[in-house]
Order: sequence, then structure tokens, then C-alpha cells
Amino acid sequence: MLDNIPILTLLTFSPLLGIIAVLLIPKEMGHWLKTAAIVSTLVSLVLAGWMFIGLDHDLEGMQYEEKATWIEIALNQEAPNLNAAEKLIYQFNYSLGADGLSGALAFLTALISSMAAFASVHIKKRWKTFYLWFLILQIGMFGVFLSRDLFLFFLFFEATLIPMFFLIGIWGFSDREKAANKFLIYNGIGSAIMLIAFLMLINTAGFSTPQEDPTQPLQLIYSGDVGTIYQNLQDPGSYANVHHDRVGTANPFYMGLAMKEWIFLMLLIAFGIKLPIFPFHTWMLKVHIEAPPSVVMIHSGILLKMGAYGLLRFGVELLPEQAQTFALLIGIVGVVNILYGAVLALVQKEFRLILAYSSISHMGIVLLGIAALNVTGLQGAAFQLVSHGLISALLFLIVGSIIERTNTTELNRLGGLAKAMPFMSGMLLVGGLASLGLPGMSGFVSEFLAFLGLFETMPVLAIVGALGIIITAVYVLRGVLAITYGQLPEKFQEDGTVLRDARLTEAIPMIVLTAFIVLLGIYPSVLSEPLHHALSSMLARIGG
Amino acid sequence: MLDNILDFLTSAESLLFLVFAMVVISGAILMLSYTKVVHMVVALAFTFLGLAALYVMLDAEFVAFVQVLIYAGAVSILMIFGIMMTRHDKQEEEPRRPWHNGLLLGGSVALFGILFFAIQSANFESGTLDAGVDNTKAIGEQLFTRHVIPFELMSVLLTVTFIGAIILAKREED
Amino acid sequence: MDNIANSYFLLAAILFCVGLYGALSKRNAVIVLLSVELMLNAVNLNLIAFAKYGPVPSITGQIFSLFTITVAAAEAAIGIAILIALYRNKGTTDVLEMNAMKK
Amino acid sequence: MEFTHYAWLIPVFPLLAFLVLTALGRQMKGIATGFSILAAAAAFIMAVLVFTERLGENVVDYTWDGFKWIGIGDFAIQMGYEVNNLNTLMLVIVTLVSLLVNVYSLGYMKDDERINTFFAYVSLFTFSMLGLVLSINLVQFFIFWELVGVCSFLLVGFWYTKPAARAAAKKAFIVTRIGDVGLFIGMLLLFWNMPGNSLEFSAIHNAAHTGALSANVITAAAILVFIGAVGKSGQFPLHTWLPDAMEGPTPISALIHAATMVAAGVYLVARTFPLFEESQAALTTVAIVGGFTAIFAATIALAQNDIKRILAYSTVSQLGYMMLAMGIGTMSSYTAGMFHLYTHAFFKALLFLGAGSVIHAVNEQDIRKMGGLGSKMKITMITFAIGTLALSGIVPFAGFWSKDAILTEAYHNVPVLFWVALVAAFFTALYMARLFFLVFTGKPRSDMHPHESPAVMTLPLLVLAVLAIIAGFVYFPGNAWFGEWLLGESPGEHADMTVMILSTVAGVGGLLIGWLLYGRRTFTEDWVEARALPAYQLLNRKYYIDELYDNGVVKPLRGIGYLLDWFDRYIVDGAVKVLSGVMTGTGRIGLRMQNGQLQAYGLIGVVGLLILIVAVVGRRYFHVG
Repeated sequence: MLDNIPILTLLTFSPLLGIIAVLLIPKEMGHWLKTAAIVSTLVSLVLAGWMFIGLDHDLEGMQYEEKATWIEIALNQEAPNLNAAEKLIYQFNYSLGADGLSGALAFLTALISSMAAFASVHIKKRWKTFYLWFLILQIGMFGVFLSRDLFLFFLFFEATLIPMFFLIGIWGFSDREKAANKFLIYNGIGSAIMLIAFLMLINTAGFSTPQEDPTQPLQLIYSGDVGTIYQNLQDPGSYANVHHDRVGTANPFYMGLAMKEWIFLMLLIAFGIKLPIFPFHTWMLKVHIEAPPSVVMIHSGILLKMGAYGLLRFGVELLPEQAQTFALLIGIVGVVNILYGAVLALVQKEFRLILAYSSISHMGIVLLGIAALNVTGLQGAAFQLVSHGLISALLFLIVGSIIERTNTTELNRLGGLAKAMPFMSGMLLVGGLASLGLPGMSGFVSEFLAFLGLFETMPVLAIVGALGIIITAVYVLRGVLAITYGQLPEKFQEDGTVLRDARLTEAIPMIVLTAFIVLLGIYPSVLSEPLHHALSSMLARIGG
Repeated sequence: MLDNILDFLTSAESLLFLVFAMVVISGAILMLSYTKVVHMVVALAFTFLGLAALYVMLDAEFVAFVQVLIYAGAVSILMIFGIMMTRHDKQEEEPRRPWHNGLLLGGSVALFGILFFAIQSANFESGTLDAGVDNTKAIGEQLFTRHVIPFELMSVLLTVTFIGAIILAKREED
Repeated sequence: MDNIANSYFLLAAILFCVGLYGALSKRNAVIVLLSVELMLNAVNLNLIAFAKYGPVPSITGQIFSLFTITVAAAEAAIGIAILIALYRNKGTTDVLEMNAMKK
Repeated sequence: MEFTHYAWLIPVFPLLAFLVLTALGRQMKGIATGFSILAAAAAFIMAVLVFTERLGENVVDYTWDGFKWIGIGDFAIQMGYEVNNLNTLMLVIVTLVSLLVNVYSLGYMKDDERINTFFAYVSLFTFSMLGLVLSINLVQFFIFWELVGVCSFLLVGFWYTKPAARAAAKKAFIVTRIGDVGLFIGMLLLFWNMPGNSLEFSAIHNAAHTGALSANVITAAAILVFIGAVGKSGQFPLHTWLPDAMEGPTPISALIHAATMVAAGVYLVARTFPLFEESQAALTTVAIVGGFTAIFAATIALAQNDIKRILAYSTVSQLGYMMLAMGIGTMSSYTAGMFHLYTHAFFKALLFLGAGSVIHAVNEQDIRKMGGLGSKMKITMITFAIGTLALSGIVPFAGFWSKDAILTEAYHNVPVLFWVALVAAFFTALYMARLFFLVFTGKPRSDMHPHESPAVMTLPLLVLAVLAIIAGFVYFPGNAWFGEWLLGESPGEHADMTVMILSTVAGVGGLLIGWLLYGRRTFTEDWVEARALPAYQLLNRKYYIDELYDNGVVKPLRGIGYLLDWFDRYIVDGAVKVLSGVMTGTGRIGLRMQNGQLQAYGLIGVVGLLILIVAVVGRRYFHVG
């Protein structure tokens, strides 16, 4: 049944349903707007769940592939290095596909988006515009994870920047404009670098010649099709082999080692900014503090994952040899991320900043997993993406509710919330424990796998990085306990009515997210099985 | 090299060109160096006249005539009117913008250098102009046959200019 | 190619550069207008010289210069008119004080 | 019926109780607590059934590993449960103490509004501890290992409004986590070195003995595993959390911080004992750390005034004994260590619950303010006295036999450790005497109105007191049943008359001096303090270890944090700001050029034109590049 339905297209553009609905509802009807948006995200969630469950775990490569030629630009240019040059075409495809990795992340996107839609009840103004941007953002995120064409990926990647910019800039806290600008500038630079790297790939390895009637002129196509690029990089002579009789042994493209290394490095930086890796992280702190919590849920839960996903999908999968060359660098950067983020989180006085630095620290684990370059490590990295997505979404969901009630998340102005809001404090504690990698929750599995993978290749780095686990425990407990334990500040003691425990609309997403966190912790096979082939094929070329 | 110069000086045409070119250039330079505005206009009038003479040498009698009529006559007078209608009691001051002027001078000289270089290195066969016996007639014929549409457009332009100038210069309170 | 043709072109170049210098350095708006006229004249000279000595000599060059002169005259008239209007409003013809574009 | 095959039910009961209690929230207190006790009782009955089954002849270990937890590449980590004599013993201890503590808490926590939460946590802890005991491989073990840590954290911080409880909970979690990282790394090391990447205990067992692991790997792995045990069992230098953990409710101290969780470290060493056996370096480390901790903590306990802290240091010291036994490295010392774990669980739980009963009665923890409670609290006093005698190693109480087994092994194998342990035994008797006499005899030193605790609290005391008397008789000179059962072979001779005499002398001597000092008041507290002020201070402040950590680790780390914070704000972000400043600066210059003057624009145009010409045409002449 799934074969006939373009499920990925449906999924990617399912938020359009909500967009149309939101457009039709007058802007005064805030309640209806919220309901429409939530229902729309739930529809996406159902589709994503359907898609994810339908994935065949035993198949290698992409599933549900959908492909259509989108733009074709004919070039009147001599084909490089080919005497059989007749027709040269730039082709951009609308091409979607899912494997275990992108399927899992698309599902995560759908899940966190709907939870964030619930959490957006705290938004106080201009609901209509908010939900419009929100749903557009969702389309972009789905697209990023499902694209199978570099150009399309780039478009979707950019399409997430603009809604994010407005979501931060309009609905954020006091310093929102500056945060939005910083966000845009950093990510813009990242995208520019990424675009250059992509163009280099398209113009060299994106080369293909569709099998056609031999009497017709040969068509030479440059496209961003990931499959083509993968094939070409894997076997640079493949083109010549297909049309051996017509082109002789002429190699259609030449890509030297240095160029491959540069491309990999550029991808590393481009996605590293998004991830973020150590010196490029400051924009993210600003966003974490200034953006509205429901937007941070998406930002920290999904958008950061796009960087790691890109690195895996285009860095490691396309250029595994180069990944090997830079593995030590990635590993060191990962360890620096872990320790740097952790030590800084230790001294912050604002809970949201603690979480921001903890995100840096946790993304370091992703880097470690990637640096390991074995199935275990990559699985750890992919696990960490999903797990951190869920955990940070949960934490920011709670942060949003706390801010709504107390107007602050500064540690020394809070305390003793467990007394007034036992449920929410309990959830915060659960989220904190998950974040510090407590077994039985998803964080442990990813930490375990990432370190396990890294230990095989670089034991020293793994040991140094493992020290971060201790510091993580220290800062998480410091933050969480400062908020929930102890005495209520006098301000709130007088006015106890402000601090009511979670409403149903808040409790539901909290419970759902916790359930997923625990599920992944107790039975990680639900994720590891679909991931297995996606990740092992990445390493097939370097014999991992 | 010397031969060239000698050749140049012995030809009557060349000598004439030299004389008129001197007039033109000195008129232009004087315009720049005078401090009184009226003097400048007069210096430029000489340039216009010199140019007219050069046009004659280039077999363009009609253009030369028009040049005298419009530039040396109309435009110069217009400028003088313009000067008269505005106050110019304060003299042209010392330039207050050393950077601007220095850069400008350098730029102008460099531009000339480039043009000089381009002209010197240009290499094309020059043909000969059959200007006809009656230059005016030839122009007239061309003007009313091949170039009639631009010609008519010119008349429109002049009308627009005429009206526009009046409106612009008119006093507001009138 | 004739030596004499080159001389005309060079003369035009000199006039153009002098005009350019005047147009961009003089502070009196009237003189700036004059300098622009000078530059136009340089162009005219070029046109007429090419009409005689160019690779394809033709009377069209002269006709073209006639058009130029017409446009130049119109430009001068409008220029002076704007100048007078400006002078009436601001009381000066100093181009340094004409910086309304900055705002 | 093969109860062994249903051993998985044992942890499931408390898990169910936890889920039900969490779902109930704060409602239906009576039903909730009843459910928790019922679950604990069910688990205990099941454990006893399994135990009796394993008493028979020719029982074989049972392993089930059918749950594929995660597949990594070509191998998978399986989960399941394993039943052998070692963990059957643990099952009985854990379920029994848990049941008694459940009952006891009914009285102790009666007035707390969060009693449901308390019972939920206790059930969760029981579940985790039982899961830990039944684990088949290191990963599963580690998962439950951390879970018991979290339960300990939650229960220590149960009275969360107290800042001291918050600090103690945090400390308990973090300090044990340091040890956990050691275990974690050890796990990674073993994973990649074990044949078939198996982390199962049985595989580790085989690999260690068959030489599949190189000597270095074994030593490293054993020491890393031991670091984990050090954290959990409060061994020096990671012992500091355990005394602070006394901020939790007293039944918790009995359950977690005396009988079960802290003993998990010893259990871990026992479970991976083959690794230690193959590495003399690791054994020596274990023995030295254990011996040092035993005497070190015992001396600190001499100068503490908080009733629970004294017992906490006593626990640390006794755990040191067990480690010492493990570190000697023979099969009979291994047996002795496990034997001590087993007896200690009963009499230390007894002492803690007794202390809880006292605290419940007088709402005070400082022993200097107590006194004369014995007359009002007969049952508590008698049971406490039994516990004291057991801990001090007086014939024929349980503690005597187990401590004697350890001392004998030390005497025969490592005489130095024997003398250390003997001195520690003397101190143990001394501080227990001090505690007992100050609390129960003499005159009240402050205004208090003690009363005997209700039956739900005294009943567990009585049960434990009986056990503290008789538990030792399964393994004493002439009866090696315990060792044979545990090892499946005879552990060899484990009694020595010299040792027995010496240890009795140490125990009785300690008690006697204690009685002279604090019971008969021959010498007063002030007299001791005046004579040995520096020493007293040193002990009272616990050798300044906490201060050392604070100044040596915590503060420097925070300092680095602030430094990096500054670095992040002004260097990393500053570099970006400089970059953006250059950009805006360029923009400003550009703005200055837009001065509205046509001539300036014209000039720029000219210059631009020139540059363009040079750039486009100039290449022909200058041959750049």
C-alpha cells in the first residue's frame, strides 16, 4: 500500500494543510488557530509514524524514493575532457528518499514539532503569523531530512533559516532582534560555505549520462543527485565504463585528493556552525536565551541536528576516506566541545544558559561518535541526535512553563518549586537525569555507544571525554536542584496562586516526550534496527 | 622622430591644426585657472570657436557653423545670463578638498594616459570622406531621409526643454 | 593611419580630461555646467574626426554631432534653469552645499 | 516447579509497586503503602523459594538472555537474568531488608505527606537493586547500578526543602558518578578486548582464566571496575558522600546506605572476581584501599557526635573490611568477604533502624544531647545492644564469625593487613561503646520526652536482632557450610585460635574502655578533648578531606569555569565582535563617502572606471598570473 502513495511528499508538505487552515481563520480567533496548528502537526506526526514503521529494516539504501526532474538548464559549453560532447545539462531534481537515519530524524521532527505546537500556547501575540512561520519551518525541516538532491537540500536548509529568524526576532525576549541577527549571520555564513562545497560536488561528481538510444547525441548531465554523486565518488571510472565504446577511457571528472579534503573541511565547517562546534557556538547561546521556549524546543531539538545529519549524510557518506583523514580532528573538537560546554555550564547562573552549554557538550558526543568511524560510534551519534532532541525538547518545554509562571529562570531567584509544582518539578528532574545520561533513558544509550565506538579507535580521547560525564552530572544537578529543591523564594510564598502545576496541555507533551525517552532507553532496538543498514553502508567503503 | 616633427611642421594643414589646437587647449586651461566666472565663460567661448575652426578643417562646415551659432553664441550667452542672475561676488576660493582634488587630478591624468595609450596603439585603416561639394546639402538630405525620426524627436526634446526651463526658472509665487 | 587623425583624437582626449577635471573640481555650479559642455565638445570633435578619418568615413558622424549639440544646448538650458531655481531657494551656487542627496 | 526460572518475578513485584504508587500520586495513602509492603513481601517470599530450591544437591546455574537490548554492527547486547548461589544470597538479603524497612517506614514516615512518593522510591530502589543482582552482563549491571544510585540520590534528597539534604543528594550522586566513570571505561575496555565482544559475567569468568585477555588488560580492567566499586561502597578516597547521605530518612540509611546498595560495590568485585584473581596488582590495590578505609573511617567515627554519622563511618569501615577480604584474593577470603557482607547487612540495618527509632522518639541526632534513653525505650535499647555487640565482634554474635573469618585470612596471607584490621576492630568496639553508653545510659543531657516506638517499628528491630545473633552460625569453625554452598567447593580451613583470641581481646577491650570513658564516666568527654585536642579536632573534622576536595577540586574547577566563561564571552565572542566591527566599520566609511555631493560620486565613478579598465584590459599588457 505504501508503494503507491508518495508518502514522503505527503509528509513533507503536510504542514501546508495547517498553513491553509491558519490562513483561513481570522487572526482574532487565537484558540482556533492554536487548535488548527496542533491538529496539523498531529497529522504530520501520524504520517511520519506511518512512514517510520513502514521502513524495511533489512533493506539497504533508500526507500520510498520519489524523483522528478524539476529544473533543467541546457549549457552551450564544451563538455570537459570529452570528445563525445553533445549536450550538456544542469539538472535539479525534486528527489526525496528515506532510510533509517533520515526516517528517524523526520519522525523526531514531527514529534517535537507537535509537542512544540502544544507548548506554543504560551505565545502571547500575533498567533496567526507565529503559526504560519512555525508550519513553514516544519516543511523546511522535513525537507532537509528527506532530500536526496544537494540543491533541494540546500533550498530546504535555507527555508528553515527564514522562519527561524522571524520566530526569534518577533516572539523572543528582550534582546530578540540581536539574537535573530546573530543567528542569521552565522547560519548564513555556514550556508554560503555549504553552497560552495555543494557546487564543487555537483560540478565534478554530479556527472551522469543517462542510458539512451546510442544513435542520439549523448546527454551529459550535472545534477545534485546524491545517489549519482555517491556512485561517482565510489568508482570514479564508472561513467567511462557505462559508455566505454563512445567515450573511450576519458574520465568524466577529476577530483584530486586535495580537493576532496577541502570539500570535506568546508562541509565540516558549514555543518559545524550549525552543530555547533567549539569556536562557532556563541550564536546558539543567544538563541537559547532570547527565543521563545517553544521555538528553542525546535531549535535545540531539531535544527541543531540538521548540522550533524548533514555531516553524516554528505561528509561521512560521500567522502569516508576524508572523514578518516580528519577523524582525529573531529574527535579532538568533540572532546573540546564536551569539556568546554560542561565546564561553562558549571558556572552559569541562568538555567537556559546551562541548557545551552549542555547542548554544546552533548553535541560533542555526536562528534565523538562520528570520529569513531565505526558502526558503533555512528550509531551512538545518531542515537544522540534523537535522544538529545527529545531531552532538550522536554527540558525547554518545562522551562517555557516555568517562565510563564515565574518570569525568570535565574537560579538564585528560583527554588523549591517541587513544593508548588510537584509534577513539573518531577518532570524537570527526569529530564535532567536523562540529560546526564542515566541508564534506562535514551541519553545513556547514545553516550554508551558513542564512547564505545570511539574507544576502539581512539581510547585516550574516549577516556578524556568520559570525564565530561562527571561534570555533566554536576551541572545538571546544580541547575535542576537549585530550581526544584530548597525553599520557595519569598516572592512566591506570598502569592502561591501563580505557581500552579502543569495544565493538561502542558502535561501531555511532557509525558509523551518522557515516554519516548524511556522507551529508547529501555528498548533501544526500536531505533538501532532501522539505523543499522543506513550507517553500515556509510562505512562500507572504508571497510568499517 | 625629428623627421616626423619636421614633416608635421612643414604641412600647412598640420600647422593650422597646431594653431587651433593651441587655441582650444589654452581656452580650456584658462577656464580652469581663472578666478572670475565671467572670465571663464569668455575663455570657454574661445575654445568653442577654436573647435569650430577645427570642424572646418575636418570638412564639416555645417557643424562648424552650428557650433559657432549654438555654443559660442547661445550657450555662452546662456551661461552669462545664468551668472548674472546669481550672485558671484565671492571669488572662487582656494580648494578646501586636497584629497578630492589630488585624487581627481591623478584620475584625470591617468584617464588621459589610458586614452593616449589606446589611441597610440589603435590601428585601423582610415578611409577618405566624400563630403560632397555642398556639405550642408548633404547633411540636409541625410537628415530628412535616413535620420528623420531622430530629427523630429529632437524637436520634441527642444519643446520639452523650452517648457521645462520656463517652469523651473519661474518664480514660485507667480 | 594618419598622424593627423591621431592628433585630433588626442586633442579630444585632452579636452575631455580637462572638462572632467573641471566638472568634478569646480565649486561654482555654472562652471561645472560649462565643463560638462566642454566634455561634450570633446566628444563632438571625436565624432567629426572619425567621420573623416575613421575606417568607415561617413557624413553620419557629422549628423550625430548635430544631435549632440542639440541635446547639449537643451541640457545647458535646463541646467541653468535648475541652477536659478536652486539659487532662489538656497542662495548659493556652491556645489558643496548641494548635498540634499545625503539626507 | 522450578522457581529459579521465575526469578525474574522478584524484581517485577517492586517495579509494579513503583508504577502503581507513581500513578496514584498523593492519593490513597493507606492502600499505596500496603501495596508496597505487599510487593516487598511477595518478592521476599519468591526469593526464599528460589533460595530453598538452590539448597538442594546438584543445582545448576540458570541463565536466560532472550532480550536483545541493542544490536551493534554484527554483535548484540542481550539482557536477561542469571541465578546462581552468589546472587541468590544477595536476593534474600535485599528482599528481606527491603521488606523490613518497608514495614518500619510505615511507622517512621507516618506523618509525612509524601509518604506515597517515599514508598514509590523505595520500591524503585528495591527493583533496581534486585535487577542489579540478577544482571547477566556488565551493561545490564551498569544500568541498574546507576539506577540504584539515582534512587539513593532521590531518597537522600527526600526532604528537599532542607539545603543540607539538597547538597547531600547532589554529593551522593556526583561522587559515586566519579567511580561510575571508572566502571564505564572498564566496560569499554573489556568490550573491545573480550573474545566475541561479550560482556557477560560468565564470559569474563572464562576469558580471565583461559588467558584470552592479556595481563595488562586484566589489570587495567580490574582496577577500573574497582574504581566503580570504590565510589559505590564509599571507600577512600570517594567515601565522603556516604556520611553526608545521612540527611535522608533513617530507614533509607538502613536499606541503601548500610545493607544493600553500598554493598553492591563488594558484590561487583565478587562478580568479577576472576579478573582480580589474575592480577596481583589489582588485588593489592583492593586490599590496601580496603584496609586503609577500614581503619581510617573507624578513627573518624570515634569523634563524631551525630548518631547516624557514626554509623555511616562505621559502614564505611566495615565495607573496607569486605574489600580487604576480597583483596586478599583467595577463595576462602572471598567467602569471608561475602559472609561479612551478609552478616553486616543485618546488624547494620538493625543499628540504623534502632537509631531511627531513637531519632523518632527524641527528634534529635546529636548524641551529646541524649542520655538515659534506655529506661524509656527498652526494646530499642536491647536490640541496639545486640547490634553493637555484633558489630564489635563479640562471641557468638554474627559479626564475630564474619570478622573473624576475614582476620584469619589476613593473618595467614598478609599479616600487615591483619594488624591494621585488628586495630580497626578495636576502634569499632570503642566508638560503638561510646555511642551506646552516651545514648542509652546516664542521665538525659537535654530536655526530651522519649517514648517507645510503635510496633511496626520495633518488630523489624526484633527480627533483625534475632538475625544478628544467629546469622553467623552458618559459617564458623567446624561448619563450613556457607563457604561450600557459595563456592561449590570447600573453602579450606578458616579458623585460627590465635586470631579468635586477639579479636576478642580487641573487641572486649574496646567496649571496656568505652564503658570506662562514657558509661562509668571515669573520664569525661572534656577530659579526652583536653588531652588530645589536635587529634580530636582532626578526627572530628574527618581529616579535612571535605575541605581538601573543596579547595583542591571543586574550587579550581569553578575557577576554570569562570575563566572559560570570561574567555567565551570576550575572546570567542569577542573575536566575532571584532570581525563584525570591521564589517560595520567598513560600512561606516562607505557611509561617509555618501556625502551627498555629486562631485565626490563622480570622482568615485572615475576611479572605479579606471580600476575596471586596468582590470579588464590591463591583463593583456601586464600578464598577471
